[in-house]
Amino acid sequence: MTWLKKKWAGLLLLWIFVLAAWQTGALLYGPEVIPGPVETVKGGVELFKDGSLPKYIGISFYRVFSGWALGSLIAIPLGVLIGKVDVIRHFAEPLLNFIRFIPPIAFITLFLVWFGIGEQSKIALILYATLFIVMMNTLTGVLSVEEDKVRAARSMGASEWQIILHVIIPATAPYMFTGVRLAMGTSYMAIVGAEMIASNEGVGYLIWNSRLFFRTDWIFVGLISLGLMGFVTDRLFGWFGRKVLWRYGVVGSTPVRR
Amino acid sequence: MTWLKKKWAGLLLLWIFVLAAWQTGALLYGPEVIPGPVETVKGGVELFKDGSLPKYIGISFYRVFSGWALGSLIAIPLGVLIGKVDVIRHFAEPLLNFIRFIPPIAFITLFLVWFGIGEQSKIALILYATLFIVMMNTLTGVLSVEEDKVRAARSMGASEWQIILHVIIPATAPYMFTGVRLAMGTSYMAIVGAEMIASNEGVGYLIWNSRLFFRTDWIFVGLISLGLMGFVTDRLFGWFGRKVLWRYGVVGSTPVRR
Amino acid sequence: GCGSSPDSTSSKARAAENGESAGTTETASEKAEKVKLNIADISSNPVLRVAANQGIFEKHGIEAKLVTFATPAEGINSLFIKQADIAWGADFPILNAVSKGEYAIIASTGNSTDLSAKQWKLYVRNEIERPEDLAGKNLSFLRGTFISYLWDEYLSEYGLEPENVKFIGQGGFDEAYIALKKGEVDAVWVTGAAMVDKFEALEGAHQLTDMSQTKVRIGSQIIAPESLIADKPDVVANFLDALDESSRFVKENPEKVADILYKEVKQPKEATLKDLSVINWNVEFTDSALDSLSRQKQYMVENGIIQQDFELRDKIKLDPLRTVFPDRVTAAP
Amino acid sequence: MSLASVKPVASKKHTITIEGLNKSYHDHPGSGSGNGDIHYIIKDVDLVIKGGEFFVLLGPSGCGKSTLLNMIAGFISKTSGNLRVGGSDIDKPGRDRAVVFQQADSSLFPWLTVRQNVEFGLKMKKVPKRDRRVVSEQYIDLVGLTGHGDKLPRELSGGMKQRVQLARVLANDPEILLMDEPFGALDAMTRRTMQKELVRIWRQTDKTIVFVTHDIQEAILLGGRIGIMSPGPSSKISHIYDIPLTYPREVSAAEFYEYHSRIQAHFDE
Amino acid sequence: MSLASVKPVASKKHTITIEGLNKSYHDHPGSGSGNGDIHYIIKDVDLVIKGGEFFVLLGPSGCGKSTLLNMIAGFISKTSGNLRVGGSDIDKPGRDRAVVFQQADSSLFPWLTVRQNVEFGLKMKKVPKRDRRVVSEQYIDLVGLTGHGDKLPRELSGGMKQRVQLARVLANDPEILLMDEPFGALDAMTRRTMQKELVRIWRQTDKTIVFVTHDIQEAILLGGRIGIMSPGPSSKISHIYDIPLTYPREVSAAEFYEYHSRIQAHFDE
Ligand SMILES: Nc1ncnc2c1ncn2[C@@H]1O[C@H](COP(=O)(O)OP(=O)(O)OP(=O)(O)O)[C@@H](O)[C@H]1O
Ligand SMILES: Nc1ncnc2c1ncn2[C@@H]1O[C@H](COP(=O)(O)OP(=O)(O)OP(=O)(O)O)[C@@H](O)[C@H]1O
Ligand SMILES: O=[N+]([O-])[O-]
Ligand SMILES: [Mg+2]
Ligand SMILES: [Mg+2]
Repeated sequence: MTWLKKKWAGLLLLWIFVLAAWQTGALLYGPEVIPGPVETVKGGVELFKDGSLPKYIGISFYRVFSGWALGSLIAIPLGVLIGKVDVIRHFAEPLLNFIRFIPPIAFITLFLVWFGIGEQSKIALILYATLFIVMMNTLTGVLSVEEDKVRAARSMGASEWQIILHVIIPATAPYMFTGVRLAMGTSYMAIVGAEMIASNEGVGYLIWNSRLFFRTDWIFVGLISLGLMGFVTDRLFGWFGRKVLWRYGVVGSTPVRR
Repeated sequence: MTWLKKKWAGLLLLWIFVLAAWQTGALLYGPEVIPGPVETVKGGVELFKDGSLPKYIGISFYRVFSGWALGSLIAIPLGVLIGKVDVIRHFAEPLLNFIRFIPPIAFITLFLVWFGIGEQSKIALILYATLFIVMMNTLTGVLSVEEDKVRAARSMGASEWQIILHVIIPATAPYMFTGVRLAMGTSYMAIVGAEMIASNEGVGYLIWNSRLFFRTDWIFVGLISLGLMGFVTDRLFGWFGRKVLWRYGVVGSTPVRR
Repeated sequence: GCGSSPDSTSSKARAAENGESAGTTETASEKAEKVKLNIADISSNPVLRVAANQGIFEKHGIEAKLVTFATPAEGINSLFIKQADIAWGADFPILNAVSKGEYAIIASTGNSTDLSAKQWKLYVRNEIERPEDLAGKNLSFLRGTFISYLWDEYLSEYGLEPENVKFIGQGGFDEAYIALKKGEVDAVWVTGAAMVDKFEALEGAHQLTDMSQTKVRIGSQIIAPESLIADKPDVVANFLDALDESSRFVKENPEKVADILYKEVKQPKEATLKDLSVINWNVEFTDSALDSLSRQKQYMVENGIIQQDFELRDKIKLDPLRTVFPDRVTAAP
Repeated sequence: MSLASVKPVASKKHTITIEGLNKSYHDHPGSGSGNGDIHYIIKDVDLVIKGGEFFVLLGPSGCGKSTLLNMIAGFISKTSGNLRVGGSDIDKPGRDRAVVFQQADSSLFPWLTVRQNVEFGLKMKKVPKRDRRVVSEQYIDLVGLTGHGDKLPRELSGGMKQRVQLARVLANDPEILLMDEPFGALDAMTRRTMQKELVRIWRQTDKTIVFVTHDIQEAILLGGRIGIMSPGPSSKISHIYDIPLTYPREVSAAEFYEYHSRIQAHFDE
Repeated sequence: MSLASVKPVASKKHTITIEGLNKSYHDHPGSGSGNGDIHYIIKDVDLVIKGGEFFVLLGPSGCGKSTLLNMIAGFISKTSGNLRVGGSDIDKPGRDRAVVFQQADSSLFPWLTVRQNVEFGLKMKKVPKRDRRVVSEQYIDLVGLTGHGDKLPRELSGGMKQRVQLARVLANDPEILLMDEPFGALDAMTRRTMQKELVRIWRQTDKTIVFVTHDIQEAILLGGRIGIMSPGPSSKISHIYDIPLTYPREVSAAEFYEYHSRIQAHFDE
């Protein structure tokens, strides 16, 4: 059984297994319900040839990336602030623990009002999906900076501002990284909701709109695209963390709590 | 400023601040876009009086609870299995890391096919939203059980099965708990998607359907209900963990990564 | 046409007139097991909900379960996944469905009238005073609906090319409302009392016209799987009969219907009452229905929305309708 | 302390016999340095540990003490050579060889009370509850934890936790105790107390002890014989000292100082 | 080791003066036991630590050693009494009082190299890069880490990390070193080496050291004077021993043993 433990053999078997299960499902339910691998590939090729799939992937990626990057940029300083200032934390914590149960999709109307039907409202929805995860991870990170580090810096003459800059932020980096990486997953999850509104392109649009014409093969193409986009960017980001942030204690493995 | 640090004062200020911000928004955008606190309370009372709000909350809670409980019950043994058996882990990990980026909402059609238009498809959607979080947390927990514990049990004569039952599972309990608790948050987030289709009742239905009639006050009632339901059940569950599972090392505080 | 219906003949009397086939259906429904039907609906349509709520389906031997979708189009899609046995909707999604599978139109709900066309209103930003002003503007359409077809016809009437405007696809009227309010779209077709009220109150926008001023008449049709029509024509006929009874109840008891809709789907009463004043569900199949279907099919084929052309007459099965309302089938496809 | 100060020689069956034992790892082919070379941790170790003796393995950090102990425990497999306990080859952990780990926190079961921890092995053997209780009481008393049976490990100090580990393995009545720097994480005062306790318990029960440490003073305080491991890689037992001092031993005794100097010199050279 | 074995008396200005110092906490009103009662950790401590001396605070675990040291460091506030360094009251941390923590892992900055850690205080003072470099080289050499400047803390052993802590605080040229069981987490051999190094560094630089430990042997090896803290609550300095032995000291010396017995007896009674 040692060959089973070899990674490539496992992966190969996995894919054979997945494809077989998929084909079986397709045969069982009929192609309009579950399109088989072949139909899906055909649908994908069709969308690829007329250029819409690459365009959709590009535009969804742009939205996910913008919302996620902006959300993280806002959430990190906020998280540090909430973590450092007790008064603000007493304000913010119950509010955060209330809002975090409200799904991004519920804000569609509100965001339309605020940000219009253009890119901004979609990016804002992704931003919202990102914000709390990054903020709460950063907050936890700030709260778990060892008191010894802060004391050491202080008795070496660091000002409060220097402590934030040179101790709190670098020490919190792994938490920020985890938060930002988890938020990336959530952003991909939110793209369908974001592109449900006022949108004529994007992978989420493809998934949602194909339902109207019952092009289940396109739905599958969309789903697989989302999964792949998420998988690839997550790996890239993990690799980036490992390479660039390793000295801050960032490890590149999969974050658990998506 | 010491009185600011008192919790109740902070909370009071917080609520005054939140209500003021809300009212300002309502005045700024007009009630059809942002209903003010008063309109919202009126809308809530209206829905409460005719019994639909309690009914909706009850039915959404039932769906969230069933999907979440079932999902956890399935995910925990699966997580243990994947964590314990290397061969299966090699199969499952890449697949999990692919699927976790696909949002529950994308499976609406598929689940309708498989589970029909009744409760089952809605519960299945919540179940899906729960499954991966609990599974991946359990998996991580199993992988981080100290080797010493397993070795100790083994040299005291425990069989592999006894090790799973008496060492792995109790040692993984805090991870399972965290996963299950985080999944509860995601379940509330998924309820809008679950009640978007083939549904006449529930808080998610209220939020989604009120858009059709432009009853933004009802949308707000729905949002606040979701937030409160999440907040309360999360606190209750945290309390349960602290009381019942403390000896397994479960702490009741808010899990970070929702 | 609108004048031909509804007549006051009760369905029972009519069934008796029509001889033994309807008669046996009647007795069968009283003795035998009720037939279960899942019916796709949307929350704002009163006819099916009233039929279920008032026991009209039950009376006709049908144990109906209403499955609520956001749009008729989604309801029609649920036929494909065998979650509904009967669905209804506008020509556009209906044609899309019959082009793809073993489904057929069993009746029209008789909406292709001037009165019903009047309910589709075009709201535009104030700077647009004449249809010609739409050139170069942003026009809203709801995805998966006939509105793109409506725009096509409307624009060509005024000599505007589709290339000269920009179409913005949207997911719902609330979205269109906000977009119009903010000036991000310049023109929106809208229907439904609740929505029309909102648009009417919108500053900076006004109603330019309504659909009755155009050549477009949309029909609304009822669709069922061909297997159901072939295997249980009597059930289908009973269903149509029940629908007719319900549509008459709806017209006669607006207050009661508004209560039912508020109670069951939370549609505000005022909105229901306004809608009811113009509602026009007539179970029939007329030339105008056939006409609107053929024209829209042509549009859909030309625009690649329907990928495989088909013979429309093969997809219209009116035998069950003829058994209950022979005089209401005035078109012969 | 009323027992005789020299242990009687125990029966043959507990003897641990090690002949030409090797343990090697392949260097990671991916890592910068090696390219699949074989790397010997332990090479050609010969050693006989007699039943009932208190044997100390002394050596610098990283020399392979834990590796050798883990092979005796059956946790890791040998690369080549012979390793027998009481005549039978060792290839997996067994109830005859109990292990006391350095980190009580990672080896005790924190969700079980002291008593439940001590009864763990018996429960795995499906001994009835009442009988388990009798045994656990006995060993909780033996290690000096009387009255603490219902506490959880987290409520105990570091020294008390190591007592729980001891009671837990003794309750299974193993023939051999394998201890890997069990007092390494304790503060100086607690460590001194625990060393005394261990000697007392060893003399009261009839066990073979293999005790790993890198503290010369601890080695001389405890060991009947001290095996010195040479620094790795390819380390072996370079010398064995007999320590015929009577128990309990005192750091301040002149002979003690003499042994200390000799062994210290061994390392300094 | 070529320096004179007795330190010259240092100037007055570094003196730490403690008079009637108290530290108390309110018991948690919510918790089962107390209901808002005041709980004294330290009560009426009087102590003068002269500039340049090596003062050891010795006491059992939990008696309040860290509490006292943290008050001198300015990390926690006193409840009442006087606490002055060189004449000025202490109310917050200052560059004149450097702290070496027990856990190097929690106090070093793991994202900075050894050199960057050592230069931290200078960087905060905005000393130019080139000047920082000169100072850090000097202290890295002093603590015996020459050549390790570009490593990260995680690449070092426990003993080396404590050397980094020492170099880091010395680079700021403080007048006082406050050390809270700095060698408590090290293994016995490394600890011995570090003790020797600390004495060497103390004699080479001109610092006052307040060193907390609960190890009698360590106290006698290091301290010019040893202040014994009574067990808490309401603990105080119950006795001060003068240890006029010359440095470097040897555990095996007869006088050493004598002091050990005396202090041990103090605790045993
Ligand atoms: N799985 C492994 N693969 C490769 N090398 C290993 C492995 N386990 C241990 N080693 C190496 O074997 C050597 C001996 O390790 P071991 O833990 O036995 O030393 P030790 O004497 O117990 O040290 P310490 O006193 O620090 O506990 C070390 O150099 C270690 O890096
Ligand atoms: N913030 C606090 N609130 C209440 N009690 C405290 C607080 N900090 C410390 N104590 C108590 O003060 C006492 C002394 O603690 P301290 O850490 O000073 O002891 P120590 O002598 O340093 O012990 P050790 O040798 O274990 O480090 C302990 O009983 C501790 O529980
Ligand atoms: O039925 N339509 O929504 O067009
Ligand atoms: Mg070891
Ligand atoms: Mg302390």
